[in-house]
Amino acid sequence: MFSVVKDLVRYNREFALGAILILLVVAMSLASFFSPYPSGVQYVVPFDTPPSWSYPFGTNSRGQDVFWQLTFAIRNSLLFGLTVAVLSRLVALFVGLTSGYVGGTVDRVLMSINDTFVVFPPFPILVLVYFIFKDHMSWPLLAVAMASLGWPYDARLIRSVAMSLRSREFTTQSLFSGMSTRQILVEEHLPYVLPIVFATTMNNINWSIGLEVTLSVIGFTNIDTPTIGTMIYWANQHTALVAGVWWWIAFPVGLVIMTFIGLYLLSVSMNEYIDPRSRLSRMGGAA
Amino acid sequence: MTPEPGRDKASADGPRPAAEGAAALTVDRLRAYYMTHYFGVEREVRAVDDISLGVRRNEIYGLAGESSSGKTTFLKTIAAAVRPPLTVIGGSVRYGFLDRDIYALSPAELSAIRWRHLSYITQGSMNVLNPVRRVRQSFVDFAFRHMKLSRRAFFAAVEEHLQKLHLAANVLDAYPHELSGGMKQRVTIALATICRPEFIIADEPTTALDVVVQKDVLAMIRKAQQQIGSSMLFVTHDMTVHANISDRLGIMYAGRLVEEASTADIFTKPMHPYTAHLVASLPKIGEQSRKGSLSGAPPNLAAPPSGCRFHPRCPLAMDICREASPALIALASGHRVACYAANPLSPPGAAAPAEPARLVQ
Amino acid sequence: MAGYAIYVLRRIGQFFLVVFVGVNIAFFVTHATPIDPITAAIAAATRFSQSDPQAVQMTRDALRELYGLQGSLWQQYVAFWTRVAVADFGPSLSAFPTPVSTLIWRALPWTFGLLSVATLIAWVLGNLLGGLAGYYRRNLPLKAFGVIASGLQPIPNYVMAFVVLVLFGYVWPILPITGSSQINLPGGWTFAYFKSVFEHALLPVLSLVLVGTGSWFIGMRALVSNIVTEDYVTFAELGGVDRRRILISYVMRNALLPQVTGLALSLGLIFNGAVITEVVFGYPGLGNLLIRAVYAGDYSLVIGIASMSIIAVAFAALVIDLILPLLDPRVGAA
Amino acid sequence: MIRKVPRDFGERPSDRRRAVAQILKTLTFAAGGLALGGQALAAEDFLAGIPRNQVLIAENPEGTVTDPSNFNVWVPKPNGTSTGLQQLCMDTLWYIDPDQGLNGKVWDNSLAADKPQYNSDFTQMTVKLRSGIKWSDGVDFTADDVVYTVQTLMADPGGFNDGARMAANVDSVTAPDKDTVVFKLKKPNSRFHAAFTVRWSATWIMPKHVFEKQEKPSKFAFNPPVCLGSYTLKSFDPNGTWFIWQKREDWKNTTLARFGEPGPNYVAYIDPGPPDKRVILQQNHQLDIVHDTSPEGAFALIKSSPTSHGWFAGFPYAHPDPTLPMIVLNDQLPKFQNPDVRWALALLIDIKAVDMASYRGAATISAIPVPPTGTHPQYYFDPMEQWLKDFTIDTGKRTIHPYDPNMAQEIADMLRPSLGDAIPKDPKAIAAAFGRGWWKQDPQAAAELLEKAGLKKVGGKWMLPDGTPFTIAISTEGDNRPVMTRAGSLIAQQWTQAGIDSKIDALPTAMWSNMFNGQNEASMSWTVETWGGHPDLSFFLDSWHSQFLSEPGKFQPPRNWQRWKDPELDKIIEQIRAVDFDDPKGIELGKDFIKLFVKNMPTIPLMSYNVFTVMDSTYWTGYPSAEKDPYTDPVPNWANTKYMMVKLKPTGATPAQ
Repeated sequence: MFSVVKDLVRYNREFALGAILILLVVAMSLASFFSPYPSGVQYVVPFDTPPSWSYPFGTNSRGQDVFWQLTFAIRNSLLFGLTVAVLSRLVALFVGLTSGYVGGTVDRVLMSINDTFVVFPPFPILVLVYFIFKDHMSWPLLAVAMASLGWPYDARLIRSVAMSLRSREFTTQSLFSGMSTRQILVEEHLPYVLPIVFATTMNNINWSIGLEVTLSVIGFTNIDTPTIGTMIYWANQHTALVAGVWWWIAFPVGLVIMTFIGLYLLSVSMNEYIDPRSRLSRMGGAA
Repeated sequence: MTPEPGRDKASADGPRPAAEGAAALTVDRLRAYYMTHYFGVEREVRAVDDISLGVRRNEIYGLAGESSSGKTTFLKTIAAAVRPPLTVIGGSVRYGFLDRDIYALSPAELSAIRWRHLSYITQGSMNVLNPVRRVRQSFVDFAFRHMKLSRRAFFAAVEEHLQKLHLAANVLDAYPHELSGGMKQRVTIALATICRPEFIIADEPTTALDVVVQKDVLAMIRKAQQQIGSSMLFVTHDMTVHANISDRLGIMYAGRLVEEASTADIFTKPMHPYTAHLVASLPKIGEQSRKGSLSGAPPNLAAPPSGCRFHPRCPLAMDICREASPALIALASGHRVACYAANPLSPPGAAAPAEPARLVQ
Repeated sequence: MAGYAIYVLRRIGQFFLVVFVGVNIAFFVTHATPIDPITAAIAAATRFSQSDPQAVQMTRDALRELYGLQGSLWQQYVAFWTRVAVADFGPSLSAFPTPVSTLIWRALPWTFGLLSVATLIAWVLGNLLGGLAGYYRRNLPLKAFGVIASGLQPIPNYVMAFVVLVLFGYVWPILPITGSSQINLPGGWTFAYFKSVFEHALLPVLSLVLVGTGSWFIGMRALVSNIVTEDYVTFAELGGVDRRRILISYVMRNALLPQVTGLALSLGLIFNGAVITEVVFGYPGLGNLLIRAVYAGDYSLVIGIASMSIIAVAFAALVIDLILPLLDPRVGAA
Repeated sequence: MIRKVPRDFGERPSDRRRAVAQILKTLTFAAGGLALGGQALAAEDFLAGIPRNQVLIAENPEGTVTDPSNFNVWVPKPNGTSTGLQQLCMDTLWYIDPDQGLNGKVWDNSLAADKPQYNSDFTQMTVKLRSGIKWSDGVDFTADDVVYTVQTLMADPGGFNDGARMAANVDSVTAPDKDTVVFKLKKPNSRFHAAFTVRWSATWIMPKHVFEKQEKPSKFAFNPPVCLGSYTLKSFDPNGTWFIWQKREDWKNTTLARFGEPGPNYVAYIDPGPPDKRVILQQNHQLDIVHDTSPEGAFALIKSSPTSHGWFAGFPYAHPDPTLPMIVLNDQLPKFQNPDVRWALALLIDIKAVDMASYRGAATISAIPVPPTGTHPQYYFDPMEQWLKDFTIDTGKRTIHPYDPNMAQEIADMLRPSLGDAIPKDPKAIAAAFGRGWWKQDPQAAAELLEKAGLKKVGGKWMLPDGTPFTIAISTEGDNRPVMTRAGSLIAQQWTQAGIDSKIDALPTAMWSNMFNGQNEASMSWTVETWGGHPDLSFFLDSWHSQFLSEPGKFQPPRNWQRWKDPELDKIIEQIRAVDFDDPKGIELGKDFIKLFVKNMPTIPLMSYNVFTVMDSTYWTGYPSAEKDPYTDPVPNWANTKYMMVKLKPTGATPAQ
């Protein structure tokens, strides 16, 4: 695995760039642990001072240091994205492997469920979820809601891989050697799909962070937890843009774009490394 | 002929083959390497290394050798079908129907001779047909512009041609996925011969087929070739197929031509130890066990062995084999071989002229 | 073509499954909401007047009857489906007594227009350029475009829309940043109106296209650079088949199939994008209506929009899947 | 070694050129489109077909109207009333100005010819109407319209906003002649006329001849509306983002004509989008009146655009509405029942920080339950000042004077360094702009009060007498009122820092109504709204009577939802009911109420509701302003703003091309 990473860094520009971006972002989020101010507390520094040595990213109209605010925000956003990704990966893996390996009726049933979820427009559904929980909307809740919508596309992909594995000798061998379906899936097939899962994780994190931003800026999340989304929300509340407090908008937006591009680059370079045709098989698998 | 740019010295002043008038194809010191820089590493794979040979009018010249010996690359090269990373380093490819080296042609000229004069039956013909186009459209795409016929006349000609090859006209309206493997192969053969080209290149056309189908596909190829009296370069690793179809045989090993003779001679008195092995390893009637295969693996063409490329696996290897690589020279009429064991006197390096076409057995 | 028939039937079955599940989610979720539309209405009604308890009680009863909220959840559920069958979601609670369907039909065309135009441009542009980029791999402008596309593609629509808004509405204010057409311009088949609609649609469409094109471009490029190595392409090139014909009928044509399926699959996501873009640009489509409905706690409207959008997206996906066999003879045959 | 470049496979120069051309063509598409859009935009008016300098463009804070084609103002709906409908088209009997009023007259007899005439026991109200007023369709306005209106509303309590109110009060309504209406009331009520007296809004008069044709008036869309006001509907956006009103040819037949001809030929109420878009629009002179925006936005706008100005020429610019934001505590909850606890909470607040957090210093603070606006300073603040200074509370350990009379002064001084001349120096001006005193932050006294109330501080956290931690959830209206949300979140922070864990719940508008169900703990909102111009407090105070108080946990209409109950309060209210609207005794009773309130601190008053209404004088002059001519409230969704129309004069400027 490490040698793989080494090669990637050495030979694949996308991966190197992506890795650098993500490292920066992660470092940023880790910095939050050294923040001089607890997260979310207001009016601890002067208002609206532009970026300077003492306040590298300036301060906002709520008397917060944008830099430290941002460290909390990006930490929560990443954490959120990761949670959604992991949860939805689990579902995707389960559905994908099972229906790919078991096939037959199970496959048909699982896939029709899968295809049902694929076409759901997530936004109205999430708005509905918010509609129930309203002020009790917390990010773990939102994460679960999103995870339950974020799996089908990749489940298909995993399925198509599992199907191809199914016909390989080692599957039949392990079958004859009396391994249970579960064992075969977990011990034999999982290793093969993991790289793909990894690549899709990146995309999924992107997807969920993006959606979180979207919901936050229209105030459909808990606006007290600092995330990239809620940061933009508050900036809008104070019309930071027209008030000339551009640094309150620019840095979060810049950072989040960095995150997106970083994750994206990682996922494509992984894909290339794993299998230049994965995109093809992914699409084909969906046909 | 003026040495054209991009021709390297060695072959430029090397001996030229004599009058080629009668030859259908003359290849002279052809070298084509794969130049890759994947993940920053420069690699140079010598898939075709200094090959010279000639194909006579109306003959089927078989090219044998285990997989990854460079056969397919050689075909791509003589068909001027090279795409990076494959690059032609030097040598010439001349066809009887052409007054110039094929690499001297403009793209327009090149596409003008394709199919009209030079057609191709590729390896794995299973998926050489566009899955979303009916067979009829493929015929149009490939042949229509050459036949200079009205659409109706064209299809009439196509159907007639199919009939000759015992193919029902309704295959024209089928999609590839609706045809069996054998059928598809037949269709591609029909497609390759419809323009009555002077030269046909066949690359493992029967490999993917089961024996029964193989037999009549081969028959069909023979038939087509005789009907239109074209020459053919026929490549397969399967010696039994060669025995059935080739007039003359060239044996390739690790990107080089190591022996060339009439099919009969190759099978009866092979001179090169590798050829000998290939022939010997054929199953014979009443034989219990298959002959033990060669020790060692075919060499890595990125870093080929010094001297004779076969020496690491050669039972007769001598010291000289490790230092110098033997040239391909004629030992008997129409029988060329590159091996010190077979001919201690063979000068290193220099290649002999391709067998003159006028020497007929 | 029995195979095709079966395929069609399966797809249609799929469609109804989607609609059924989706609409159920919409119904039960909204009925689980803590919002009491009656309380909301009374609060609105009594905000500026006095609050005699008996008066309030009068209003309460009257409203409960008006809104037709009596009966068990099951009864409401059955009633609901019978109405959905005829695309009638009852009266809007926030714009009482206007029917929800009226409000939806008013907003739908805008969303549909925005969505279809943006998607079409993004899809065609992305696939065209991506196809060329995959075929002419050494072409510099195409390479450059690839880099840009990869950079834009992962950016979420909100951020993109926001940036576009700031650039063209504030930094360089040359385009309308809100609304669907010029104020006081009567709608109709007049040039002025279309021109105005076009101008107002530019920024939303632009921000959707900027995000959308990328993924199609990248997908197509990957597909094409795989397909050019396919035997049938090499064979055609050996056959000296006309190059434009190869590019179009052999390479693009085959690469397009997964892209069409991809389109069907990503409609849901595209819809998301359109919704939030509408909100940013104050575009009078379903997205804005949905947000307002949530703010107003108008759950008959929320159900209506959620259901309608699910049905619409599912239907669009169905249509695409049904035309797919026309493009790919293999579909359904297998 | 030289390599052969294959010319047949891969690319061909010609192909590449073609491809490039193709790409460049496609790529220029977007840019071209933008450019074209750009020119087109510059070349056209903001409003199609209406000269910019003939139309007043104001923000409708309702945003996009859900059902724009419904002009029936009498039915409950979330929006669609301040689209110009209630400001320009509707009319009713009386108006009370939130500020000084035209020609300094706060009270205006609009459709009525005179003030309401009550009988001795306030069971009957007689109204004399003006004659010569016409509906916009030419029909005469008569007493029948008023009678019809009241009877229609009464008949359908659920269908109409004020139906229940009429049904509860009115026994019968009759029109002895075409200029007279007589209301017989079910029970004595000296404030019944309030129903027909505009403060932001009121019960509007229906056109009998239009509505009587409908068999279900509450379902009638009333499109196009038939108006009594000086304007009629010209056109509206089917998507609900704009409404344009046109001056009536026969504006002389409307009540407004008494003050002259309205200036603007057209008035447009539009949805300009979120606060920053409003600022952008006015910077481009495409929005004459911004209803409200964030303080930061308003400051930036006024700074950047010389033609933009607020109610105050200088800081705080904003208009103080006669509405009093406060921390509304739910006094029915055990933890808030003890006045000492409520006082402690008040003393933990640093009003300066709240002011900065919410309004960036642009608040007009108030220590008493009356907005520091309109005519109230002279009626209540000046007289009460001394009493407040002398007022003491017993913390259990000592008695303190909680009132700090210099608070506003200190705020002004605090702001002056950064804002300079924008901050007035004259104490009177400061009092007008920033208010007067407030309660000194005093954590020590607060702690003593909490201990007095039986709470204990354990590990830095306050525990209720029953041993459970003392926590507070402050509900705010979130997006709907960002400034309130900000204030709430800061107060939560201050209480938390003092050991009372507090958080804000930013509720969406839809959830807000759940606030009235009695489970809420505290909210950043208000239960005090006054006429502004008139000293009478009954507008909000009457509904504080315990007769309207619901059981704990039961729905309480959004009036007295601090749910404070006190026999003395009821006595005061009943006395007020018994005196006439204009009786000076009312003011004395008001003071008694204030004293009672301060002793109990049922809710914590903070400041007036300052609206950052910004007016652009590029095309129009004559806007009201605090210093020059405070003739009315400029906040455009107030129905009272109809009086602005007669003061506004065109500058004749034309859009710069």
